[in-house]
Amino acid sequence: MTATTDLIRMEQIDKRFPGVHALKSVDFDLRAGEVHALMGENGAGKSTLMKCLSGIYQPTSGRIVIDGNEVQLSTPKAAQDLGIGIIHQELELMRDLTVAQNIWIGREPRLSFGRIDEAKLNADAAALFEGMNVSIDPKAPVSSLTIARQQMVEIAKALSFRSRVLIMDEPTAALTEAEIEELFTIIRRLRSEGVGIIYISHKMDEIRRISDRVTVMRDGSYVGTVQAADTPISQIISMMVGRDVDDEPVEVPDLSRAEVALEVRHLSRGRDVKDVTFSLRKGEILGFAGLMGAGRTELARAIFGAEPPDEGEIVVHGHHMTIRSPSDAVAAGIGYLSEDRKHYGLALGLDVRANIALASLGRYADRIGRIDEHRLAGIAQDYIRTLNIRTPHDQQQVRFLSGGNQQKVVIAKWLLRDCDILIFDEPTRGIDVGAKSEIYRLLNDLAARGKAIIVISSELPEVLRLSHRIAVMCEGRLTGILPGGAAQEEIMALATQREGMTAE
Amino acid sequence: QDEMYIPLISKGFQHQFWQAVNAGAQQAADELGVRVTFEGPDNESQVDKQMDMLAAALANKPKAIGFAALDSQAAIPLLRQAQEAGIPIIAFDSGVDSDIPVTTASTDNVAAAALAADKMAELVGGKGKVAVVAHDQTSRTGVDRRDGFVNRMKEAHPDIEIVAIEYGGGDQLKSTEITKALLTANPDLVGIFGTNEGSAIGVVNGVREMGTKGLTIIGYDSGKAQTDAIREGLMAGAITQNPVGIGYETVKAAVAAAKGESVPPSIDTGFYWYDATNIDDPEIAAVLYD
Amino acid sequence: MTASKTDSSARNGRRGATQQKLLAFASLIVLVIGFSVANSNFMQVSNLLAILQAASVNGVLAIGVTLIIITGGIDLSIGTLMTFCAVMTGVVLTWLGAPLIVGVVTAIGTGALSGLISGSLVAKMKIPPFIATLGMMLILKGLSLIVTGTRPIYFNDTPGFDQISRGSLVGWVVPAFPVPNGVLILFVIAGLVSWVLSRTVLGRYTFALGSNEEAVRLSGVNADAWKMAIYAVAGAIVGVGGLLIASRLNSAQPALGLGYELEAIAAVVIGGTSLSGGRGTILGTLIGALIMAVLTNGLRVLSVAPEWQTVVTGAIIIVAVYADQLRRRAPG
Amino acid sequence: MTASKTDSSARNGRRGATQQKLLAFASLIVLVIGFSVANSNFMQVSNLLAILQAASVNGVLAIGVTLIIITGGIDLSIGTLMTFCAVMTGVVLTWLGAPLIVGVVTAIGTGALSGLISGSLVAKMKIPPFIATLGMMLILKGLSLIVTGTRPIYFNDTPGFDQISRGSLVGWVVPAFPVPNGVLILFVIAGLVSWVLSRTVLGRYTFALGSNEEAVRLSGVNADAWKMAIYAVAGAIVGVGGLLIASRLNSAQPALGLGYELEAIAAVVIGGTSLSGGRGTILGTLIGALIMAVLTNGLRVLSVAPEWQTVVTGAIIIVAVYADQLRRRAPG
Ligand SMILES: Nc1ncnc2c1ncn2[C@@H]1O[C@H](COP(=O)(O)OP(=O)(O)OP(=O)(O)O)[C@@H](O)[C@H]1O
Ligand SMILES: Nc1ncnc2c1ncn2[C@@H]1O[C@H](COP(=O)(O)OP(=O)(O)OP(=O)(O)O)[C@@H](O)[C@H]1O
Ligand SMILES: [Mg+2]
Ligand SMILES: [Mg+2]
Repeated sequence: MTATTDLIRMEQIDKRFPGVHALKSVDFDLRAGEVHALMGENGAGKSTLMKCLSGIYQPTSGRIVIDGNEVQLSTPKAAQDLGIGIIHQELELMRDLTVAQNIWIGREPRLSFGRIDEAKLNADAAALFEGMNVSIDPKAPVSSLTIARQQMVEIAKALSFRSRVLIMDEPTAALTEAEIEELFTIIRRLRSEGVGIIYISHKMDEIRRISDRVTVMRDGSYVGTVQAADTPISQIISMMVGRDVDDEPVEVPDLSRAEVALEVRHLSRGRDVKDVTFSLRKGEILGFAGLMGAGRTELARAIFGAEPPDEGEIVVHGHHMTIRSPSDAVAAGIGYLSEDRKHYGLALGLDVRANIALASLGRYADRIGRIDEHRLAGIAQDYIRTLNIRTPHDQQQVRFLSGGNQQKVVIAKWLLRDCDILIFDEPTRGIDVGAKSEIYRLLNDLAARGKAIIVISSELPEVLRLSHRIAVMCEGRLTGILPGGAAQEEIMALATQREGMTAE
Repeated sequence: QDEMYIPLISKGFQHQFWQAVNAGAQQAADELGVRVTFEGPDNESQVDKQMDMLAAALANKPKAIGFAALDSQAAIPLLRQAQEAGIPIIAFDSGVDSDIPVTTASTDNVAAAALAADKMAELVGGKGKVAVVAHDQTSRTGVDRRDGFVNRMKEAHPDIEIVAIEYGGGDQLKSTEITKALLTANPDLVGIFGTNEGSAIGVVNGVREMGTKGLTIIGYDSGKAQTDAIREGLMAGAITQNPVGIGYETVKAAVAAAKGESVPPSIDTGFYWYDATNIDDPEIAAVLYD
Repeated sequence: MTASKTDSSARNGRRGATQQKLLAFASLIVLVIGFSVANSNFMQVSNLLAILQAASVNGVLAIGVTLIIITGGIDLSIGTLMTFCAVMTGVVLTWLGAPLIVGVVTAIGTGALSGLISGSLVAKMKIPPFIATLGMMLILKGLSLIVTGTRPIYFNDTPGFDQISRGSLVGWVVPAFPVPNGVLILFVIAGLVSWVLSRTVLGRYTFALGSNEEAVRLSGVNADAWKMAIYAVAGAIVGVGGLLIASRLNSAQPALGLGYELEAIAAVVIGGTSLSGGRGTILGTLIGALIMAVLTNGLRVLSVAPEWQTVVTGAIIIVAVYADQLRRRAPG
Repeated sequence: MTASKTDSSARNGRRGATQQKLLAFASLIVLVIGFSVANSNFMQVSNLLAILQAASVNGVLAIGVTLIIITGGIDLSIGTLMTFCAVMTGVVLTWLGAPLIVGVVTAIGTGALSGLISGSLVAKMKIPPFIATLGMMLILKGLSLIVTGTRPIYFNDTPGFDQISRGSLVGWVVPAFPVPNGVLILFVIAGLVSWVLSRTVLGRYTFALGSNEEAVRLSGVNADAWKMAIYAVAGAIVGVGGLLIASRLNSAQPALGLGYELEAIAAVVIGGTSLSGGRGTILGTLIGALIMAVLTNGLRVLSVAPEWQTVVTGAIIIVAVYADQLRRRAPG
């Protein structure tokens, strides 16, 4: 370990977008053989800084020094050639290509006449996955993988570059404990090999477990760099948000008398959801835990009519409902916040206001369909304030918001729609600590107001923190429902229980 | 299979002119007790489409084929195939540069357009600027009518200057806009020749919308809009061919050839000048359609 | 601090949008000035009116297809649909002798119905818009010929029909500038559709569908129904185009229409609407249609050889859209 | 656990693809049988050869544009480019008296060059493919007329030129089935391009660009250069189409070509290639082109009235693509 030499130094980096001063003379440095965590609230500028380092954006001003030489990183290729690899926050995969084809894009092993050595390509990818200890078929089309597996493909791709510098922008946002553990093993190995790793995450516990130093940013400015080992998490958080974040534990209300809002009976869909039965009361938060690919998302989509179920009944407030499409579901008072905001949650080209209003437009229009923009503007600004969405104004296109702030816009959309039954699939994916506790408070408030809520989350602490009851799924089956205060071990046991016992 | 089958492969089918040819052909078919089909490509540039049509027609083993070649050279191999199969070919509308067709029923477009030039010169007093709104830059009929008009002007009426030749594809609206632009660019224009029905109607429309007075418009072919314009006095007159006669004579010759009877080597179906003075004469009325 | 940011960049955003429109307008002005200098006849009132008149049919079609393009679709059937609407108007007015207003309703209704069919092919049967409307293009083309027996239908027996496009209400008020009604109708429709796009639920969903259809569906919106409605509205607008052309030619010409769709789409794209959906303005389309009309007229007034007119038109379309690209990239 | 699931779904995908091709082939067979039953003349060897011959030009154009459509683009210039390539061949062979092989090289080279230009408009200047190639369509149309002086160029002085398309190497070997060389060339090109798409780097980037261009760029690939290369290859294939049509007509007809692009694109989509890019096969395109040719020929052999031919063609295009949609949704 040559801990003293700086691999990379970024000095006084400034980046302006139209209407946004995203980076204000930020300093950052990275040493060989360290994991340097980059922290900050949503929209603080972390991804932007990393995009400057990987040749995607050019800083408005400032210097980037690599191995003591100032460099111009004008294209992604230029950065790659200098040994800088990046795992993007938003997945950037070619969905119609196979896993192996994605990983080696641009670096295909060639035979004569420009032919690709497909056998070697697949073998290399398989070897890569072996090293990562995950089983993904290199020949599977990427479009057939869940987000979590796609994320693993992204990681494999970044590793395949054998870079000296590896940037990981929220690599674990879509992963569950088991995969995170594998990833950390890989990171530790790379660190010991002298690779410099920049690690971005909103999961505070990970910072403790993996990082050596922590740099904190706020509102596009550099706040400070500290040693991870001897800095309490609370101090890092207050550096990030400029205040303390308190996090009170869940108190389970007595709901035994509450009306049943939603009953799902013997619901099945394809191979992913098998004979699921459960009920949900008004005012209740039901958490769904499970491993990656357990079928929680598929279950939610089936209830919501996005992928109509093959069999089973859905009863809402005692009435049988035929739900064949999301509009049926919303009409029945069911809302669903998707885990994949980019593909299923947002109209990226529209502005913040329009996205927030998307599910509730009818309510703000008169008989001839004229929209009351004035009222909508007021409402949008309310949500921007309550959810603390970082946007220059409510008419900014959503595509220009940071990942976490985009997520908040989707949440605002469903809050405004005000459904009786709300299904949140990974609601805090990519959301910073401060906002996370805001959202927890919000969900509690909603429940207190009598909403029935399902929260699907791959973060066990989150499920434990929020749920009044916890449903666990494995391979499309509901393997059990536990009370709120259940132990982690109990949940893990159910999550890996292949032979399903009947739930409840 | 008793009924004799004769396909006519034409240059088009959507225009009034071709529909009139078709009408003449059907009339002969009824009289002679044969079955006639009529088709052609969408526009007169689609040489290869016409060949595909000819090939499909040959598949049905007809007794004779009527053919209006878009490009006679390109069609020769298929025509030869027909000849080898003993199927007589009757050329119509315009000839085929080959000795394969047993006869040709056509209008001499060059001579007809030359007549239009003479009439134009006469009506404008032998001098001034005139323009041509043609229907096609490359098709046989387009080229013949344009060149027939232009060359006759050059030879016989040197004081008349042809200032512009534009092409509207026979589209009434495009020809209207072209006419308006021509009038803008050449305020001293004294006459315009429209080389087919769509072009001629377009010219009338454009002149009407611009409110220009005293312009001599000469058209080609007939159709209600043109005959109306002539009666109103907006159009000085037009050349008409005898499309019904072309269709009729083609089928008649085809039947004769199929039966092994002799046919004349060429059938001139003629063309006529008509204007307000003779539009109702029986022999003119017989060749007009609307 | 964030508040101040909001203000300045909001102003910025708005300035950007205005700039773009001004610059598209600038291309138009450059063309007009260029042609005026090259030939003094170009700048006559009568020629300017001729240009406006020439833009009217294409402009109306372009406005219709703008809606569909903003949803991320395309409509190749507008040219032949325009003709079919004209034909159906001819049928009710001339053959059935119905009063004028019935003819107008027929044109618009036929357009809306056909749009609804295209819309359901796209939305319900999930046929890509390109193919669904290519099929409709052929079907409508054939139907026009079948209904009319390939003969034009003349409106001689419907007095006043040609006034729909050729008459001039404006000229009645301002005799010096007798803008034909066809042009007036173009501007009225442009205003109306602009309002619908920016102010109504239909307009909002038009943009939203083009931006991310799946997200709209998963928001519980009946995306299919809205898409069908949008295609129907576009069809109705094309129906107005059918009225305009029928009125101008005082006849329904059944063989017309093929190729008009590409001209209309070109106008839309020159006007800055993105073919990938989610973005577009009616003002832009209007300017695009005017650019096309000025270009065509100007080249003819300059007596450029027809084959060169084609080349120059192609080149200018590319240049105009390139300029638009540069403009858009400039602030980013 | 997850591995087994993954496997099964990958298997599913593969089975799906084969099924799809078989089913598209089924549509073709249904048409052929239908027409044979309706009219026994349809099934003659000479008519089948005529159908193949009719499919050859459209098929070659469709193969070219398939590449571009897989990248997520579109090419409207292929029809007029085909003509321009034919014209340039005419210029070198007839006017300059060059040997046959030079003519062949000229056609392909002209196509590649034009493709390269379209490609750079799209890749470098970021002009949407629809507009870039619409502009090129007009430019090439004009250029063909300008170069030829609007008159066809005949190849009478180049003996053997017409054999490129009309001769029959196959008939030399199997006299009973004299497949014209044009058809042979179509199949050779189909095989070659199929191989390029599935086995080579160019093919890989074709799919990758259509799937997620930004991802390709972020992977450090020179996406622009590859895109230009793909357009150039597509142009070269269109150049072969130009050779075929010129040879078939023994002349270069300068006004031909407009409208051929839509037919080619229809064949591509009927063949199951997605207009949104990332997915497609040459075999599918080949079958699509054959479906179109069988349809056109069959309706003519049945002596269906031309206006009805149009309607039926439009309807069948829609139905064929709808069947494809159903098929695709079935397993998902
Ligand atoms: N292309 C762009 N145009 C305009 N503004 C942008 C653009 N990209 C980022 N921004 C703005 O820059 C700021 C920083 O964004 P960035 O994505 O770097 O945040 P982040 O720290 O990664 O947040 P998160 O934790 O939510 O991912 C945000 O306010 C965002 O809205
Ligand atoms: N888009 C898709 N295409 C094909 N298969 C899918 C798709 N999405 C999910 N699946 C399959 O459905 C199964 C269930 O996945 P689902 O996304 O419901 O799991 P989950 O419990 O929500 O896990 P995750 O944390 O990965 O979201 C997975 O095994 C996966 O193979
Ligand atoms: Mg980020
Ligand atoms: Mg999930």
